[in-house]
Amino acid sequence: MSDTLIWLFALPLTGAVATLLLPRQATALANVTAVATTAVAATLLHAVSRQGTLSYEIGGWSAGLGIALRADGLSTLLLMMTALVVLASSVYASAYFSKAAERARFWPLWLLLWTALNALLLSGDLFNLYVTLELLGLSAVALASLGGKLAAVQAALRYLLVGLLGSMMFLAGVSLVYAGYGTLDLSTLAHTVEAGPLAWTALALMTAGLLLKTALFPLHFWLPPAHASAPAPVSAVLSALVVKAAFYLVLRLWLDVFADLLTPAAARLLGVMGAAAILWGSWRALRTERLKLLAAYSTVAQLGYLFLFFPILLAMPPGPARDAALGGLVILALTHGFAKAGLFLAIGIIQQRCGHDRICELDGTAQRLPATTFAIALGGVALIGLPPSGAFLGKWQLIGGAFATGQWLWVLVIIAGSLLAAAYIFRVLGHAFGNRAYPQSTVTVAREEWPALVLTGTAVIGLGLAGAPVWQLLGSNA
Amino acid sequence: MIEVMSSLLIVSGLGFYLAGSIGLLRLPDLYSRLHALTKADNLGLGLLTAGLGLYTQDLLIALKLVLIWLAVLAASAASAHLIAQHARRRETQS
Amino acid sequence: MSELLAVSALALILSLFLGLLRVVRGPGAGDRMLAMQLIGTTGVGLLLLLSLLLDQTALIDVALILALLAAVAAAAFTGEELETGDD
Amino acid sequence: MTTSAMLILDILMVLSLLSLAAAALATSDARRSVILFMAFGLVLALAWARLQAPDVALAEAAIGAGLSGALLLAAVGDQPRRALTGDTKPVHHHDHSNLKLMLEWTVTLLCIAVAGALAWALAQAFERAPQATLAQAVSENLATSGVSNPVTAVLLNFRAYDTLLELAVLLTAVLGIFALGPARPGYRTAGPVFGGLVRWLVPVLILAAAYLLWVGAHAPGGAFQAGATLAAAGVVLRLAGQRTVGLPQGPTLHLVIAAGVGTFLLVGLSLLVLGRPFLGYPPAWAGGLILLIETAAMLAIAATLVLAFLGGRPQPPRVNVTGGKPPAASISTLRPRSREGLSGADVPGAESHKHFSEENRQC
Amino acid sequence: MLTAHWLYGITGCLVVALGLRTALLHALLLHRLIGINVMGAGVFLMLIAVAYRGPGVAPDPVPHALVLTGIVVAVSATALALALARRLTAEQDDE
Repeated sequence: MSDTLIWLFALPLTGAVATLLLPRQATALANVTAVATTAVAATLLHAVSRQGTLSYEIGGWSAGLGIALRADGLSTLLLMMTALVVLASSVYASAYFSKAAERARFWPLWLLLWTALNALLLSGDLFNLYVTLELLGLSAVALASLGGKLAAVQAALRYLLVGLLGSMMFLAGVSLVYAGYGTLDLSTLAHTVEAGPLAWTALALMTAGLLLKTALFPLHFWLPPAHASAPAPVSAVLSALVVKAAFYLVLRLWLDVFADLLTPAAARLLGVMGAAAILWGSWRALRTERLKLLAAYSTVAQLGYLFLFFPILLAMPPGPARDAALGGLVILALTHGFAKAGLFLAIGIIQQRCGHDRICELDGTAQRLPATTFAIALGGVALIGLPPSGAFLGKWQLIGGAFATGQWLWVLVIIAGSLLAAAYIFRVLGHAFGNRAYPQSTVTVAREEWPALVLTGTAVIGLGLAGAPVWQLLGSNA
Repeated sequence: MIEVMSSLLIVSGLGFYLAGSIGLLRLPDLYSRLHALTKADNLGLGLLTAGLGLYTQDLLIALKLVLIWLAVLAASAASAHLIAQHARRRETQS
Repeated sequence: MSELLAVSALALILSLFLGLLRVVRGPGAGDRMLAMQLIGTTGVGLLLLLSLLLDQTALIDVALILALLAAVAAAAFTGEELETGDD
Repeated sequence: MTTSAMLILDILMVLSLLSLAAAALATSDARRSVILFMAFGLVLALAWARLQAPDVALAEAAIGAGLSGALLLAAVGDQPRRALTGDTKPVHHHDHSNLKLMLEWTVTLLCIAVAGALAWALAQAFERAPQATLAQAVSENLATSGVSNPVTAVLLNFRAYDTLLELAVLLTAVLGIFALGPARPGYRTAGPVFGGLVRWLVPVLILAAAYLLWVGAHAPGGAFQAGATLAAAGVVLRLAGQRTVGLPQGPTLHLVIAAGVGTFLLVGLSLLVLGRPFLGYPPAWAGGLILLIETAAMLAIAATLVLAFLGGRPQPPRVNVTGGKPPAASISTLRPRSREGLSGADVPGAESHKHFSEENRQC
Repeated sequence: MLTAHWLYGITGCLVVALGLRTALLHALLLHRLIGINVMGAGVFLMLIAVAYRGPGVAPDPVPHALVLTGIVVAVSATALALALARRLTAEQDDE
């Protein structure tokens, strides 16, 4: 059963090599790879829900000397989300790129990105995580630059430099860990780490590097241009998955590995940055003129919610209440992943059909592209956090936790952020449903519209209903 | 006896090295530095490798040392020439 | 004898330090590259000394690679790139 | 006597490293900065040798002191000609606004704090001096690893997965470079002196690469060092005016750059299918399998580094480059559009407005 | 008391800070890139200093392997950044 851990990164990597060597069949090969990898992820989800955490020692060497892969509830859920989002985006991308040369360039990098995501989520070794971070950063940058226009190249270059800086800081922390504790294995480290300048500096460096990569305010400046100028399927994956991979690592380090030496002040700092991200990101999203940029700023804001959980989780004693809050965090992250990916795909369709994505000129889109507009509306429901979306459950836990731990100030931030989100979403929908007459015919649900619908639908309905299983999965091996 | 010989070779090699560096610092322009330098450092390394080869008394290592010396000799002659040519070309262009 | 080797290594690194001064000072790029050649050769000598001093035969291989790559660096510095129109 | 000589040597080495790093970063002239960075790499290689890390010293001698210098020099390549012989002082755009000064001081203080925290943490780490380090585990399992050089054992057996992903990083980089456009125009055909150099240097580099690959099993060396040395041969050929530097064209080129990842996966997955752990070599086969993987990895590494130097797919000779947009200005004069720099404040969406013109189809 | 690993380790810390400062502050792309590379070299210095066990004792091979991996990764990233920069100048000339 634990072989699934290997196939999860080996399949996309094999697919990357195959699509590189057989460019003519690349699209078919990539889709086969995507389906197969998703099936493996589903198998893993099933296995983890029944047996609890799975691990695999690569090469048969015990963790420490060798590298161990681990899949617990948290990483498995994120792996599943990754698989579904990438699968849907792959279907979408098969139609999105019209030229054969474009497709030949796109697929190998796309599958390398997926390899990096899966490898990162599975890895249980600090230095290995550094390598996966670099693989993730480089493939994301290469994909983001595929737009080829000045804005895309410029944004990609800045993205690369920021990413490199982040990985270097992470590596500096990793080096300190090895110097002091003589191990790189996360679970061994969790037992041996002790408070002191060594652990603090190492954690601070690694966290700073990761915050840069996850674009937490005020380190978010690189994200909007990079996510807004990439090709649509790439934007979807960058916003939904890539920033979240770095967030996952912060969560892993803070709650699992270095949990014993955290102070409320440190968690509060993350919370304040998260709150600022919510307000600033939502405000910018409201003010921007372009739909894609709106979605990118909304990512900045939504990441803020995830960081708001830190001061609340740290203030709670271990127990069911804390597990519930953690579940809320995961559901919120998953919902945002699905909703934002769907949103970017939908925006890509509008951009291709209309030739632009200016919000004020969207009038009539609802008549022309009803399915796509519906997808945007569904995504909006999830971003605002209305029921029945998963985000509603997540925010509910967040507010409940904030009251329970007496940190009611965060509640105001959450309400303000949600109101701002409602404002920017309704601004878009208001334009889309505007009734300026257009002579063009209505497009019924076309092939490339499906992925966006499915993704946003999952965010709103699927995750709203799947709350209980998610909590169960997280709790089963906490 | 051999030890004394090799020590002598090493020390005289060092002398050439130092002379080369000082020449590089003190001589007024690129071309005079070039002349001083190529001779000094090649001879310096040559004497040094001879001394070290004598000291180790290992034929294989001695062979490698000779190889390295030859490589440096050929490479530095060529690169000195190239650098001079390069500088001259820039001068005539500007 | 190991004392002699250590002192020789010291002398070589002094020589290298002097060469570095020229790399920093220039004034021309040619001067800097020339000084790079010198510190390359000095580095080769130093590696050979260290290999005996630390009893690490492998450092001789390092010296060989360093010598070869110094030539590559000089070539990279002086290579004449074609203009677009030269094709 | 010996110890004090070594101490002075260490101090001088450390001082050179610090002053070279500072000098390379302080100068505003791109070419000077690159040359100083190469010198830094050279001294770094000596430092690795001094600290008894010959494997790293080999890689640094090939990459740090040679190849990355060549890469960076090629990037500075199209600079205005006057900068080459005399270092004319470039114009400084120092606007000493209060805000900028404040930013500079804040960042400087931050960096001092980082250095302090690092040193403090390192001091504690040295004090702790973990007893059960991996070094012990490595030496205990070395006998079954298939090689006797412990560094190679770590890279290709114990932590082979890292190396697999690292080869994937190289593959990603080269694919990204391919996607960005065609190769640089190339170089003038070598004159007699350069030609003479090429004639012996290239075969020697190739031989040295083969030697390093072979020796890596039991002594310092291995795929990386060999790959970098082999790449140096390609770089020299390119500098001498060759266009394709012996790299194959089309699909075969893809086969070469994917060789490292491909072979690694093939070996790893075959073992998995045969009932062993992924990348768990049977001890009797380990040596051979490692050599096989290393050979493929060397070719992939060499090809990637050469392609990075070319800046794209090699163009077959005498076929006119079309659609390429070789830069006229150099990147050394290039500034990120916002002046604030990485630490700067928010960059609004102004830069993306150009994106409107994408395809101006009617709505 | 091992002086060498202290000396090189602390130097590594300083080199990291030097590189970091340039990477954050410098306006020119090439310098930022060199800054990041210098920062990496500083981290590598720390690692190799940690691995050093004094004269005549075999050093810890694991940091050596990590640094080798790190060097190759750093070169790949630098190469991609330079290619992006070249494309960027080409696009800017087109404007």
